[in-house]
Amino acid sequence: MSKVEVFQQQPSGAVAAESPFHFSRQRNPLAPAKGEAGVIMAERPFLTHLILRGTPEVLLGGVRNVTGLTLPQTPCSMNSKEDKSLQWLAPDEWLLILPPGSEFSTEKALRGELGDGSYAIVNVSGGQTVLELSGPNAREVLMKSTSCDLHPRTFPEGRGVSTVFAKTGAIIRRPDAQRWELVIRRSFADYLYRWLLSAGAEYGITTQER
Amino acid sequence: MERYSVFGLIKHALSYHENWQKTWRSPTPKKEYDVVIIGGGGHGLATAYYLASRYGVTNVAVIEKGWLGGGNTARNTTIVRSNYLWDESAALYEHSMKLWEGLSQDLNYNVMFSQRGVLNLGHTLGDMRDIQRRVNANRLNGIDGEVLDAQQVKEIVPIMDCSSNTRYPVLGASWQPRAGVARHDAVAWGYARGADRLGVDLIQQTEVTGLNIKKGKIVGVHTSKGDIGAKKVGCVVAGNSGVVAGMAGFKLPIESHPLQALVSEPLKPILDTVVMSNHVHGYISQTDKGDLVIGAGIDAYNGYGQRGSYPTVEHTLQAIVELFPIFSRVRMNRQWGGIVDTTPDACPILSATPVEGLFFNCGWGTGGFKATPGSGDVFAWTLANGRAHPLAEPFSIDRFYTGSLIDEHGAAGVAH
Amino acid sequence: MTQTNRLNKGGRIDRQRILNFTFNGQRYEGHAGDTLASALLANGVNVVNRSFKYSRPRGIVAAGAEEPNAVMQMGATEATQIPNVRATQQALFEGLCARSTNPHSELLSTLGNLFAPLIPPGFYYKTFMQPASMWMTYEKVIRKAAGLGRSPRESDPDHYEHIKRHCDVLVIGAGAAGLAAALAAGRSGARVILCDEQEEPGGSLLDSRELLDGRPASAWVESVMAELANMEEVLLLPRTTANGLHDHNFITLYERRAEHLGDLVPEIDGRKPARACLHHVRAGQIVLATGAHERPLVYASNDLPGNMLAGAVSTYIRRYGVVPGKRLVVSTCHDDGYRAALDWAEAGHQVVAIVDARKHNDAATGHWVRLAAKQGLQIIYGSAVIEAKGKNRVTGARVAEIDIPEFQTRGSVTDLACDTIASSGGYNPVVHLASHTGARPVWRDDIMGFVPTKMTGLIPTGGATGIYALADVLKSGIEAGSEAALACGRQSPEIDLPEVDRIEIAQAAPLFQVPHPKTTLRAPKQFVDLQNDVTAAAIELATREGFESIEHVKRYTAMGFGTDQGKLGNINGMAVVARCLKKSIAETGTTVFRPNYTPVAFGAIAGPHRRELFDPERYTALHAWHVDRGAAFEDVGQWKRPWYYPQSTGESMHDAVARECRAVREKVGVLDASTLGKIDIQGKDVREFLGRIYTNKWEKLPVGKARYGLMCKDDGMVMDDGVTTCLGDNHFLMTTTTGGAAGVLEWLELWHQTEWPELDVSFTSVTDHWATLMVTGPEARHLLAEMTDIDLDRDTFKFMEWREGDVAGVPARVYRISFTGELSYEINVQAHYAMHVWKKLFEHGDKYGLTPYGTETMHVLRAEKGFIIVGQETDGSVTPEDLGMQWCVGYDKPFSWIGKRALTRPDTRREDRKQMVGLKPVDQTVVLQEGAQIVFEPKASPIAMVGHVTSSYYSPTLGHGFALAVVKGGQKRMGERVYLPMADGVTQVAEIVSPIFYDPKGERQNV
Amino acid sequence: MFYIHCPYCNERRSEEEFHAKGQAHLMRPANPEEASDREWGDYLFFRDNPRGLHQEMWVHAAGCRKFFNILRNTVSYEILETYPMGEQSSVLAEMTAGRERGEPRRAAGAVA
Repeated sequence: MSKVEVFQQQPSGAVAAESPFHFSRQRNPLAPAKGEAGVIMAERPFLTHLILRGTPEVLLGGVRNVTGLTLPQTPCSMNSKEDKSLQWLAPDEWLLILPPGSEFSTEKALRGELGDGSYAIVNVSGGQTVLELSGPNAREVLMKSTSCDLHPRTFPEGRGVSTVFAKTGAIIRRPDAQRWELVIRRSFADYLYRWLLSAGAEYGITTQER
Repeated sequence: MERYSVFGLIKHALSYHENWQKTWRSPTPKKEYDVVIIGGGGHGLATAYYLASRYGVTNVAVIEKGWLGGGNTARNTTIVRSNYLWDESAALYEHSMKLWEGLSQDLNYNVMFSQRGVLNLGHTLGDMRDIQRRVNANRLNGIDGEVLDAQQVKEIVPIMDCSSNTRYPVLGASWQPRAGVARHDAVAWGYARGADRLGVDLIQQTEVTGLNIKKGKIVGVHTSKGDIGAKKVGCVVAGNSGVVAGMAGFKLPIESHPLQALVSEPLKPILDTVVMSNHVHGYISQTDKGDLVIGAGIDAYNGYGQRGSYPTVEHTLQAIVELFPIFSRVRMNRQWGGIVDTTPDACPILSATPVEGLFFNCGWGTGGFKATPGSGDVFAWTLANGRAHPLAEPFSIDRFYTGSLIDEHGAAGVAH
Repeated sequence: MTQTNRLNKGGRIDRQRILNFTFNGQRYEGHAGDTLASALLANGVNVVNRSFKYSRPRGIVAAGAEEPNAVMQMGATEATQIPNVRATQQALFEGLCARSTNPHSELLSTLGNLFAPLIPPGFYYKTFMQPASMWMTYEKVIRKAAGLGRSPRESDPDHYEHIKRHCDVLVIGAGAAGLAAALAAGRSGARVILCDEQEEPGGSLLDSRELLDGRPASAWVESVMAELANMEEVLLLPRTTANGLHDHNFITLYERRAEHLGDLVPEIDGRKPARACLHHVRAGQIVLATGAHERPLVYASNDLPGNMLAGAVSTYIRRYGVVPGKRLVVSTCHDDGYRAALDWAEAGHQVVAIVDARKHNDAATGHWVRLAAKQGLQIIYGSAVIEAKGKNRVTGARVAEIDIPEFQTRGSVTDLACDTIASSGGYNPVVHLASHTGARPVWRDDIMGFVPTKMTGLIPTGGATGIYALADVLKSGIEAGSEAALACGRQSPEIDLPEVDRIEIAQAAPLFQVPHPKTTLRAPKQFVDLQNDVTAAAIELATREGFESIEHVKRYTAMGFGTDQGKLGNINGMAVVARCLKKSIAETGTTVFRPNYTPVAFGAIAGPHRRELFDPERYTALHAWHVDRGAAFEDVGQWKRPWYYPQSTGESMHDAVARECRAVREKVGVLDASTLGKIDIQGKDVREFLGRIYTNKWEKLPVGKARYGLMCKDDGMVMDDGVTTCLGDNHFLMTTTTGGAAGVLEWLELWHQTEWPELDVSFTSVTDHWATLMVTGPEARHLLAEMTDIDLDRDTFKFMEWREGDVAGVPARVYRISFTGELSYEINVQAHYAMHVWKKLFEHGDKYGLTPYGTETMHVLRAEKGFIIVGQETDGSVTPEDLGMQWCVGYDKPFSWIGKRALTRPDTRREDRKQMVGLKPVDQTVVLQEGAQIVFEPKASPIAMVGHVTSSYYSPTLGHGFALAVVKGGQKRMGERVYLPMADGVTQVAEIVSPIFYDPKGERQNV
Repeated sequence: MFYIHCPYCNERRSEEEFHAKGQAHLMRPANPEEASDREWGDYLFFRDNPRGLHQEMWVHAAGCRKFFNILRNTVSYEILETYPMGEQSSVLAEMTAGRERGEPRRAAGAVA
């Protein structure tokens, strides 16, 4: 048996999957905002989320070979390419987000590259989701929720931080000038959904299904 | 010294209040005292008063670096109750409660002890189990109390939201009818006046700068106004205990943390009892002047700044508004912080020390004000007899080595 | 015209817009731009309140935050009541409905005067003691008399926002200094926030007599505001008070978004804005441009309506077009007091006299003094108003020559007929914010005021530092703004100051309490703190009684404890103390101000975190199903867990739990156990790490197996438990209690990061990733077999093992572990697919009688097996040995694991420690109360408690009640009887038994 | 509310992201079995509690989850330095060196 159990957790057949916001959308469907919406929310469900642990020395090459992404070593930064991103979470921890369904193959490939070194890879795809915020008031809604400074001077594109968000935690990322991303834990999704509806009410808030 | 009464007041009114005596003298320190008490807060003054009034030791000085009652006595939320869980602490706080009950008359000074009852709310099944356990223990220890369900709580405090609409609905409460609130400053002043009347020297604006220890025995204190001899020394300096212990060369299992409180603007009577909730972190009562007095949780870091962090206050007011939605438009007037000496088991230290004749009374955490009379009496007995009062025995420093802690975190008023 | 005191022209009000309002039930009119106070004065309303202690009539004194008297109850409906609204800071709106918090009454006023001598400061400490039993009655009466406004009795219909902001420079106050500072900082490109508490920016410039660049100062205000509004990085916050400064330049700004619109927030464009927003600001630099408050003089009967601050008189005339009387006497000791007289005269009303405490020679050089003299106003030098005359309004001023150093009057007293006395004793810089973090302001004799001490990141400027001449104020503002910007790495360009005439100012005289021919104790009341009815005599009396520290005086007299927090009176009070103790004011000391600067609604501080947003609700992936099924929920930490599932027929909890229990024991049940904490642990040293952190051994746990573990703190007390599984040699999955998950993860990190960084381990929470479906009961295998490709044969897939395979088409890890004592399979799937698997279970499970069960049933079933719940059987004072779990303690492990050493301390070695046992009630129908105290000797007195019931249930399986308990030395007392004296007087009897009530050999889980 | 520089994230964040974890540089006795009850009690319960400079451990709980050390004044609440686990305070070292050179003590408060 392998020293680390890598496990294909995705069903091969057709199985109904429910994203973390499934319940919230059903219970509390969002009416289109009156007039121009100040904030647009869109979940990007079922993405692959892998946590990488280890030193940069151990991880750098293998990660690049498998994902094509460079391991960011500047704190609170991320590197992204198309629909892949790799974010610094701690000096020995990164979050790798990839298109849906690639967790098993990626982890296997990474372990193949990295061999028997000191590192860890953990699939957390079922436990978190990405929520995208855009619109002219997206930043205001975030400012109601976090004590991090989100001004473009201090929160440029390519930055991502783990922080307190409302009364729980979240990762806030700025992949480009137009969008913000929140990485949210599944069990807090409904609370945060309701929180964002409340925070966005004064600007008009709507969702966009992808 | 004259007795206070309504007749005295009329007499003084007729002479334009020109003839009131000093509430206490400003004596010059003597060379030596039988007992020197370091710290002129409520506990120190109570100790001096009981030494003189109950145990016949009148050659006593209280040395205070600032003004009498200027520490936590002046900065607490004035709650008095005795519904502690463990036998040892329940006995100590109930001893205190009994002294509270006759205190105004004993001191001839109205400390405005208002036995309006205290509710400790439960919001989860676990809370309710703990409440049952504590109230059962209280009852068998002779302390009044009962367990109420949400409906009974609502009858006592109709303005509280006891519905199931809240995030953590009120499931019930413990209710101690004899508990209540008192006028904090008056307690210090009443004890000071009483002790002064019995001959105790209250020496203000004088800082103890060192301890005079000879061959392991205390013989006096060094102060900013010169040396003072002492056969015994009692140290009652909440917020500074570690500093004085340092002078004696030992450490205490105490960390000093900010504990914040706030008051609203004065309102007409609206809340007639004390309501406390450990689960949502807040407690509230209304003063006779009309202010809602609200206590917050302890800040997690050490701090002597008499202030804490803003989120602590914010969370507390969220809890208050959650319990009392009608207070949303009431406004917060002022906030402040006390310095609480916390011990690992949320129980005080009433103890002899490695130095003969030197005794410590400290570590009261959030329980200090309510314990003032009991702490003073027990500590006075301890100083008079040179050994721990039976009620003080379980509270020695030794318990942190033997492991016989008395864990009162659940009942200490603030979960932390 | 009803507004008898309104001038025909002038002021910044909108005369075209008439606003109706009521005060004490009477209808009045005012204008847009009025405050409630200016509108009341315009309508000639003298008495706005009665004082709370002496019941004296009170009128409006000030025009801003320092107002002590005009404190109103506002609100047209019950839910929209607002207590203690300061009329000087409340914008008038259509339909405003206000009342006195304590309405004036002639009778009370007469009684108040009659009894006043009997209620000196501290009278309540000296009385109401006999008989002791009466205090609660006395107290009721005292409480009724006290208090200001009243709380609403209905919930607030409005909501409040929070927003967190960062800036380089926060400028507090948009008066002359603040505007200049904001301009300098803004032009540097720095991120600037400028807040101002008033309805419009400009501060004293709005009613200044001086010209800037030859134009009215308000024109300069408009041009600066226009420029600032156009700067991208500048945020302007009007109607926003900086109410609290906290450590590290964190400051809260209270923005009143709708208080000027109504007592209920109106809908605007279909959206209901927040009533207020609290901005949580982290500022690089703070420019404190808060200006100064005028200080009144303390003289006899200075509380009669008609006694006002001189500056307030000017403000009402120039800003609101209101002259609050006909005939004015000014009493002052410095030049600025003259401005009220000049404004009054220009409004066409009579100035009876200006009484200046300074001698002619000392005062005459002053610009305003000369102007007043030139205009022929009568000036009485070397004198002061020593007493006001009148009943419900000033009718005259008594004037006498005074000797300030000797504190006495000289010569005869002159009576001047007037209806208004404007007094000014100088200014108090508004230093409040600068002392919120503990710094003490410093007294300066030259300006007769306290100024802020130097603090990192805080730059006081203008009036807040005692600079009052307009040209100097502007200059200091620019300097402060540039300095602040520079500290944030930004250079301000040169800024041209507006041109302003430099005017001559004569030195002020140090006058606080005005001497009276009678002694302070015998003179008519000279008020220091109007709101709290604190007089100079009260302060003198306090010092005579030995209350010498300023803190003692404040507390004994209640000075400064009102809603104005002593803005008006504290300095005068200190001056009285200083005089009584023959000290200087500097020696008397100051008191530290605390937040808030002005009061803030609880709702605004609480913000949007209310009701369902008060605290997060955590849901599992199956939550929707539980809701649809009608589950009752239990709060476990932040989680909402199904407690039990009543059937739709109104089934009681007792019946539901009994049904669920029977289903598990007889057929099969399923529990959503997803809330258990789950931590993925990888690394070469996991086994070593687990061995140190758990009490038991881990070095030999083979891959494919699971083991129960107990965690202690280093004091030897149990802190958490759970099953940990070996997934691979370097890969484990730890489970924790639901409530302990976050704490355990931090605990593991703590030990790894601080004590054992050399160990190769890393921890990742996968609590939310895995959904956990616990299928348990005799039919569990049959049910699961229908849905999985895993070989469930009892000999291939044994108890305490795990397997991987498909369940209902979803890859799953299945663990054979049991918390019920029955045959159990814990199915773990990625949470996205949990609902699918759960529903499939019920499709297949119907025929087996599959029943969902909640936490209550879980508790009953585990207790029947004697399994502990951490936090229920333990309370932080229980060791593994106390729990009888020596089987779970590795005494001979090489590493001294966390908690081991503490177990050999004297107290933890005691044989009579409270130990966990089972209790069987002698009366089989009884279910003992959880929390019941246990005694050996029920008749003893005092009664000695020896333990308590930790868990107690009715067991439908056993057919009787049973309990777990801790009892002193209990493990050696099997079979003995204990007693539980209950509140209803009944003493229950129970027998100490083994805590394992059901299937003691563990055969059922092993089938 | 404190503004704390996390030495790992290398930037300042608001206090709410952190948990205070008590005295820094606490060492668990290497051989607990050989420690006396007194030594073990000291290790468990007795902490520095200075009025002035205090070395504390905090964890960036909502951020990178790393523990680190802070040198903070418990009266003014000024944070003089934050530094990673395993390192020593350079500010204290400098102050000690300064004292040895005979320089006056820093006004910030007594060193514990």
